[in-house]
Amino acid sequence: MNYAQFLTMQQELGVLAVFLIVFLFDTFCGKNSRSAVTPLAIVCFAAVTIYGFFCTGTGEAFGGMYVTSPVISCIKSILNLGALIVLIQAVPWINSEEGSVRRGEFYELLFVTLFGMYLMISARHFLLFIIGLESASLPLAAMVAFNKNKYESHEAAVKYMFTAIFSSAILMMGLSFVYALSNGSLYFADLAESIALGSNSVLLVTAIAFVIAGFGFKLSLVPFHLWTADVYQGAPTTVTSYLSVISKGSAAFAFLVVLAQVFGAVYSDIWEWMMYALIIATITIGNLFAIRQRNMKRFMAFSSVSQAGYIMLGIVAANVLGMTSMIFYILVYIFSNLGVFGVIQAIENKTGYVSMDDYRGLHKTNPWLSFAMTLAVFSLAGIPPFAGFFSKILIFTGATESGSVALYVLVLIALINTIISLYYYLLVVKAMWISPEEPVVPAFRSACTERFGLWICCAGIIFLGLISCIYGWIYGVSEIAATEGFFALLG
Amino acid sequence: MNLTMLMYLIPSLIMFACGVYGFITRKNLIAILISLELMLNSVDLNFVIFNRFLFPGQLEGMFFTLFAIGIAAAETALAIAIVINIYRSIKKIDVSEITKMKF
Amino acid sequence: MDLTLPILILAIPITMFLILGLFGMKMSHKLAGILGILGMGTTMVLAYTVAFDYFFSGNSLFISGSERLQHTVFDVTWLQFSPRLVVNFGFLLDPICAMMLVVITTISFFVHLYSWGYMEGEKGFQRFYAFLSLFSFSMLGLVVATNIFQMYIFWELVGVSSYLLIGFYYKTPSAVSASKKAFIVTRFADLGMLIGILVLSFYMPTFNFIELTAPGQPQAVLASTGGATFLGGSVLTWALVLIFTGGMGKSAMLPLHIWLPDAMEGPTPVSALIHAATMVVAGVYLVARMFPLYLMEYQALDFITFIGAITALYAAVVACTQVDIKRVLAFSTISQIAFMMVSLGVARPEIHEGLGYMASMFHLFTHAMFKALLFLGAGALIHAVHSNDYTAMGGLRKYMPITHWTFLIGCLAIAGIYPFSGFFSKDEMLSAMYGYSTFWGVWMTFVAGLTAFYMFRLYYLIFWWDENPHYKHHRPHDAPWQMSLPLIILAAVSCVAGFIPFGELITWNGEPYHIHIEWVKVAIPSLCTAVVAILLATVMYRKKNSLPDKAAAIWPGLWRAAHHRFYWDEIYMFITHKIIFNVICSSIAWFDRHIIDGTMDAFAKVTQKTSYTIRGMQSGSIQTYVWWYLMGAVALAAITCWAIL
Amino acid sequence: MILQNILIWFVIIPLIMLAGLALCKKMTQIRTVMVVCSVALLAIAGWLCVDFLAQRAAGNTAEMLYTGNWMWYAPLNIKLSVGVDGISVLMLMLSAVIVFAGTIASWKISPLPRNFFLWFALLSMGVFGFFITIDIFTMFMFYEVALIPMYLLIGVWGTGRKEYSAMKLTLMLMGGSAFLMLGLLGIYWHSGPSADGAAHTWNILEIAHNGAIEKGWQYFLFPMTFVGFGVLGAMFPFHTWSPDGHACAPTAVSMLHAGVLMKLGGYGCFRIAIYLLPQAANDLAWIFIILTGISIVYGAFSACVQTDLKYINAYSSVSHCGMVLFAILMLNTTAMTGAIMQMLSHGLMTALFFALIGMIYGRTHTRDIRKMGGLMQIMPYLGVCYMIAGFASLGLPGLSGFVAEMTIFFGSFQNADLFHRIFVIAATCSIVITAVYILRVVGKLLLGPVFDDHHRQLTDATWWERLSTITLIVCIAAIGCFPNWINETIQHSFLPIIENLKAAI
Amino acid sequence: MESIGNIILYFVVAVIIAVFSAMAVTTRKILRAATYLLFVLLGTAVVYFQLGYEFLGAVQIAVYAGGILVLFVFSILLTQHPADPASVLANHRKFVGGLAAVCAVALLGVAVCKFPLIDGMSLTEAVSIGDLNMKQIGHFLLSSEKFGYLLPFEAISVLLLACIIGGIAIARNK
Repeated sequence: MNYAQFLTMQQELGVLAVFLIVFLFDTFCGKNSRSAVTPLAIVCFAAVTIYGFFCTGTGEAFGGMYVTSPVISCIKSILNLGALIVLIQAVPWINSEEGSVRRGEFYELLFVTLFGMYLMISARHFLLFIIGLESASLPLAAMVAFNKNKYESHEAAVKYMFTAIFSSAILMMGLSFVYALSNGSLYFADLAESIALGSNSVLLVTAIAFVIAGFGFKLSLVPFHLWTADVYQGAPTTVTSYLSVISKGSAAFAFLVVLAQVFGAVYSDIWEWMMYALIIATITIGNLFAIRQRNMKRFMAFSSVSQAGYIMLGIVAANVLGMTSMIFYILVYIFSNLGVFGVIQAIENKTGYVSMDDYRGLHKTNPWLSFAMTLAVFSLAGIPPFAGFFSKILIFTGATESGSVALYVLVLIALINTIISLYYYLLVVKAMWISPEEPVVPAFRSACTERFGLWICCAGIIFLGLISCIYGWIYGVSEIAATEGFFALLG
Repeated sequence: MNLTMLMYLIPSLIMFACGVYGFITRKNLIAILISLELMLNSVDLNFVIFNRFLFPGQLEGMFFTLFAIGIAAAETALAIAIVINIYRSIKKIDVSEITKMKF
Repeated sequence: MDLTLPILILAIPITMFLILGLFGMKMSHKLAGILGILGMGTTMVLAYTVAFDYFFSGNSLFISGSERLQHTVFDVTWLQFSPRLVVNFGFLLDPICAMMLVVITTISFFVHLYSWGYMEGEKGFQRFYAFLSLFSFSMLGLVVATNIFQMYIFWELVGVSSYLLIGFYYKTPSAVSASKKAFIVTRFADLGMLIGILVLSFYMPTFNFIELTAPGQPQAVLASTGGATFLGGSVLTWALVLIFTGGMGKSAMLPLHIWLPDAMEGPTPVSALIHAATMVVAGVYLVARMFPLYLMEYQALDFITFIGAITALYAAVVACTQVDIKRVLAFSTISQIAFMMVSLGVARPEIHEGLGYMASMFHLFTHAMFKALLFLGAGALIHAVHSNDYTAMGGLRKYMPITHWTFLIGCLAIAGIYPFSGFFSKDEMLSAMYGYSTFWGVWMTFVAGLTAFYMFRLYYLIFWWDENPHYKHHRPHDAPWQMSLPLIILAAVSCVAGFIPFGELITWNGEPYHIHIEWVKVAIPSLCTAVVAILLATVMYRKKNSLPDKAAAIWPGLWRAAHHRFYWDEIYMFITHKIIFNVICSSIAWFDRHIIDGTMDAFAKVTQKTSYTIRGMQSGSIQTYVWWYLMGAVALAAITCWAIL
Repeated sequence: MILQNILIWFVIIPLIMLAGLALCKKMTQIRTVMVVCSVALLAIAGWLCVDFLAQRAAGNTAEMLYTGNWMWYAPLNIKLSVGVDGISVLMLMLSAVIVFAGTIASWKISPLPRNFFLWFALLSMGVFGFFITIDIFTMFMFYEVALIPMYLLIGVWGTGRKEYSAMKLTLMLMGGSAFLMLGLLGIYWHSGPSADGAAHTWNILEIAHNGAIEKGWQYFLFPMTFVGFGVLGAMFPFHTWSPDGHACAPTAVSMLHAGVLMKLGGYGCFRIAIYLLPQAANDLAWIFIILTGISIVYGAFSACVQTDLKYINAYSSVSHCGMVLFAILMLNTTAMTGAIMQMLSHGLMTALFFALIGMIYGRTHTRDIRKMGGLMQIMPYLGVCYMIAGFASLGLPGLSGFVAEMTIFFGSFQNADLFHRIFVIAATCSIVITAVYILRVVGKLLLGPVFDDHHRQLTDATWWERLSTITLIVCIAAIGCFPNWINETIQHSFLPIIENLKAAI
Repeated sequence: MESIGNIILYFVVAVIIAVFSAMAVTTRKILRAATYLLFVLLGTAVVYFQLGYEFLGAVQIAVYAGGILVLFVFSILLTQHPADPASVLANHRKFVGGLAAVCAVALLGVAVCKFPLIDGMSLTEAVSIGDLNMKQIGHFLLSSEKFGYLLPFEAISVLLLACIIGGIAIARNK
């Protein structure tokens, strides 16, 4: 029994500590000081976030069940950063009548999900992985249902919860097959070994398909994405933004880990093609649905579906560049998406408008919000000089490295889809800047935390791409992972 | 006659199929949740069967099931909370009523 | 040779253009007019000096033995297409160039002077002088061109100045459309020329005239193409014919003549300058300039002859039926230029030592003088009665004596009556034609007769016939001195120009040619024809009578057709408007909007439609979601299994 | 130090412009910033021009001058590489002139002048950046930077069906760049090693000198890149964004777009598609010769029946820009030189056209030539300028269009086979059709009697309009009268490309 | 050779599981569905016992039958009148559901049947190899070595805590 091993899990412990602090404070403080939970949570979490950047060690604990490495710390830090922005942007909402009742619970649940995601990323054993995954999704369902007075919030929670359980059933069914193909161990390393030794069978294919489907739920890959739109629309906007970036980002990385470290040996035999199909379907269907949407949150849901497809390109690339680009993409995606959600939230909190039609002429009343929104959607659409351009082009570069024609075709399809996505992103811009009608949203001054959050997002959008050292840093840690054999199975 | 792995897997798969069928056809949210229980149970059973017949000397599947039961319990509890919640909101738990957000 | 004069000859007009064009609006009419006239006068003096120098100084640069040389005064690189193909901007002095300098500056100067009276008080007076200067510059640049590309450049500039001048009265729609027509038709012709130059320059990698016409060059071309032919003609023939197409356009040869009659919408001095004396002979000048090349390919020369002869007859016939006096003169110009073309076409070294060439140039010179005279006279008439139609005139000889007499001299000269200048040049041309083939000789003699007929028809209808009743309200009178002076001087020149020993100065190969008139074989018959024609005209038109109507009634179809200029305009209208515009352009535009653009829009529509169609997937019911979920997973597995196992 | 490279300033000045505009409040401040910066651009472009020629005259024969390399994304060996040859210098000059003229022409832009100039400055930054870079990554980046502000510029400040047009323009151009991007990725991965030892390079010069791209891949990549750039060059059948887009764009944007942005297409075509993929260029040029040949004639014919001034001009641009691509595909020095001259010429004269159309539209509030007439009497200055632009467009000697077209024709005719000949002759026919539609417009719009008596009250050009147009006219005439120095500069710059092509055969 | 008792037990349990699963998802009375589910869960527990995982069977009965099912019954009673039968299902709904179930089970069936070790060991052999007692289970559960489950054990406690908080958050009104 070596409990000192827990100390390897510095980031997890940090989040857990914040969770506990908030939990204890919320439980035991008096009624009057309840509102201090917000600054407490933010400050503590900011500290953890900063601390996270210094956790760069490589480590293994519990017999290889848990690992950490620079790249894992890196993705966790990125997620921390995103979660921090979410927290900052959430302040006005959480202080509102709506949220203040369960302020403490909100932070507690959020930190637990974050903890779950970290486990998911660091897990090298499927049991731990499943627990992480469930910790990441179950409390989220409670968060989705947070808007007591809004029916949509409940409906969203039902949809999220039921689909989540279904997907975990499917995933675990897949895992049971994986188990059948193993040598009795659910450790990734052992599984990879036995899969590499075994031959392709229906069981293996089915297992992989079901595992991918399980991830498909978290990542909203088509056709496992159908919950996304309803949940994004119904959930409180803060939760939606959290769901769309942090949850997705962590799942993407975990997916890469599972595919590369467990199923790496059958990359070109099995899952490469599955991923092609899914990526094409995801990007295309996501885009096709997005062009009709008028509700901003629903719109962003489909946008995030198609963005997930682009993120997946980094996985099929299955190399250092792909991994780096994927992490970078997630980072940029966090900033861009949170920029959009920040604006949506600011407007929704003040006025209750969420429809794109209500954004008409926004620049006349709220020029800075319009500006931030424009930057964010341009970044999402991949327009230079904003960060989204770099993340897209880098992920495409990574995807084409192997030089196979199929990947070129895949990238071409993805590229053509960027045009459709540009179309609907421009619809937002059009609503804000071009529509001649009188503005619906009155002029208002948004809360300073919201503004601060938006400033951070805008700064990220502008500078993440132009300043290449961030990419360089990610590349560095990815390369370390690669030298440690991250892609060894892929050959 | 030997009791082989397949013989044990068959009820498990039937359970899973029933779960799927129930999820897709039932209207009552609780009935759907029951169907989900069937599916989760079938998965648990699978793990145990595989463990017993393939790796009798090891315990991974058994432990997985052990934890999975715990997870399933948590899931169910939370799901029921949500169902009650929606019941309080619209006084119904008919899944065909819960389709306000679509397209 | 001193560079100052040649450079000034080009620089003064363009400077005038810039000064008048940029600052003219701020000047008074008088100042602008004086500036223009002074500028042109100076240019004229300079041009005379240069020409005199060239012909008579005996400078060894210009003459070696008896042979007159081509002298490149300067030649600077303007644009280098490739190391082999270089466009230069230069000044080539040779006999025809010197002559053209004289003709252009003289006529231009008189037109400048004349316009001072004619355009008095017109709005845009300064603009008019600016355009005149631009035109003079372009025309001078054209004639001094050292290479075919320079010529092409100025060719285009001449076209545009012509456009501007025809459209001078830009408020009148007819002037606008006439200018447009002139530009487009000549532009179309220039396309041919451009292609010709392209072909030529590909096989002979030079633009320079001296190099192009140097002995041995054409043979080199023919050798390099390996005798390649296209539709029966050699490469060189095609190049030359295409280049000649440009000349056809500018010189209003059939079938590209249609712009010239319409161009009479411009102010009359312009017609005199551009559409009688200078620009329209550019085609002739072009052929003359490249004559040694044309001599290599008789097919091309035959083509020129043929086109010229047909045009000459056609224009003469049409001229007999026109009402507008300027149109009559226009058709007469076409006919006369066609004469020059035919003369060039029949010029062969072996036939009277290339007489046709000399004769053509001679006629160019004399025609410029008397045709300018006629046009300026017509201008005076129009100035007096404010109408272009002879129906508004008649019996004017009493009111406008100066105009009457000078006009008569012009008519006699063009009719080829001895001793007016037209006789001499026409006689030389006819002898060249007879020397080539009797058929063309007779043909052209007949045309000469027609010329005399229609000119005198015009003369009588204007000055005799019947006095127009309007004169009582508005008594016509002779023009002011600025207008009369040019008339008188030009008339004087027309009288004596025939005695210039032209053959000594200008021949195709620079060797002098001694003019002698073939009285018996050529001169007498043509003189007789002219006299008969004049008599006929006298009978028919001297007094008001019904003979013309009767004559018209003999061949009513022919008369009507001739009156409508043989429906050329209608045919062109049909082709351009009905076919090109309505069928080709409109259908292309339709195709673009509906098919090409439609396809692009269809991509968008299909996307939208698909988006709408598949929305059922997102039905809002969890059960559908899960169904898709499960089926997706199953399908993923099944398809992969099917594909790889 | 990166700032010591003069080329970088072409990007920095627009950035200063952006920053300055962000701080401005009043219209006068905005104008000051814009004028100062655009004059500064003009000045450094002019200085660059002079210095470049001086260096060349001094015998500096390097392919690119003022080169600089700064590592950017080290893992992918992405560098910001800058450098210019004669062509880029001229294109920079052109851009500077048009940015200046466009700025002046939008003196009274409304509404939201600040936002207008913000996007305008971003657009200029893209354009300048595109011309100074010699690596395909940053080139592509600047290319896209230049594209996207168009959407807002047209959408917000445009007229007519602006929303539709702006969307169409943006989507089609982005569609092109999708193909382009794939092509560039392919080029990168097959580029061969970089000078500093990395396995792949984005640097154009290095790729060209490596010559490592296999033939099969060239066949795949050439159409991608050529079509990608060709869309921006309004190549048939991908040109339909142009009429709608131009018709709806505000004056300065039309100027900049038709004047400079469309040149990005042609520039990219030879700098990337042809220079880097010479074998495919040789073998596949015929396909695009057919398409561009169609563009030339088709655009001209379409222009003949349009009634909207901007549509006429847009189709005319299709025709003229088709000529650019057409000439580039002729793959010889003369024709390609002509293509560049045509770019310059078309850039200037189209900018002039659009400026004038904007000015006329600002007065008459219609662009339908059937509803106007006799404007020459009312606004003689604008009328004369319009005629000059028209003459430049139809190729009048002494103005730039003539020189360019002639160089193209004479160059193109050097290809002696029948296929090329037929298309060259078809292309030459366009000069007649051009004359037809130009004169048609001039006749209907400017000449003749005044159509609408309300127009009689209109005023002639204001001082800023005069300044803007005169700038352009002077450039047009300067190129038209003294083309040879430009010609030589361009020809010299084409040597490496031609050598690469020859080596490929 | 299995003992007869085992064989009979297997068949009884298999039939119970299959039949009650089917009935649980087809009955129109929701309370009955819950009861049938109980039988299925108990049947599963019996299988665990038969496979030699007594501890697991006990957990199954305790957690599922004892905990979850009670939760179900409560919620059913809370949300509707127990006697109300659900409305009759539309045929297409049955078809769609049936199709999905058949497809899924067909895929899984094929996958399982083609599995090479499917007929490997008989129950008796298998049970005889793996013999475990509670002490071992406890040891593994708290071991931090390989095949020790300390970390999942701790992690799931966080998960359960979060679910409690979540449940409270959802249920709490003011």
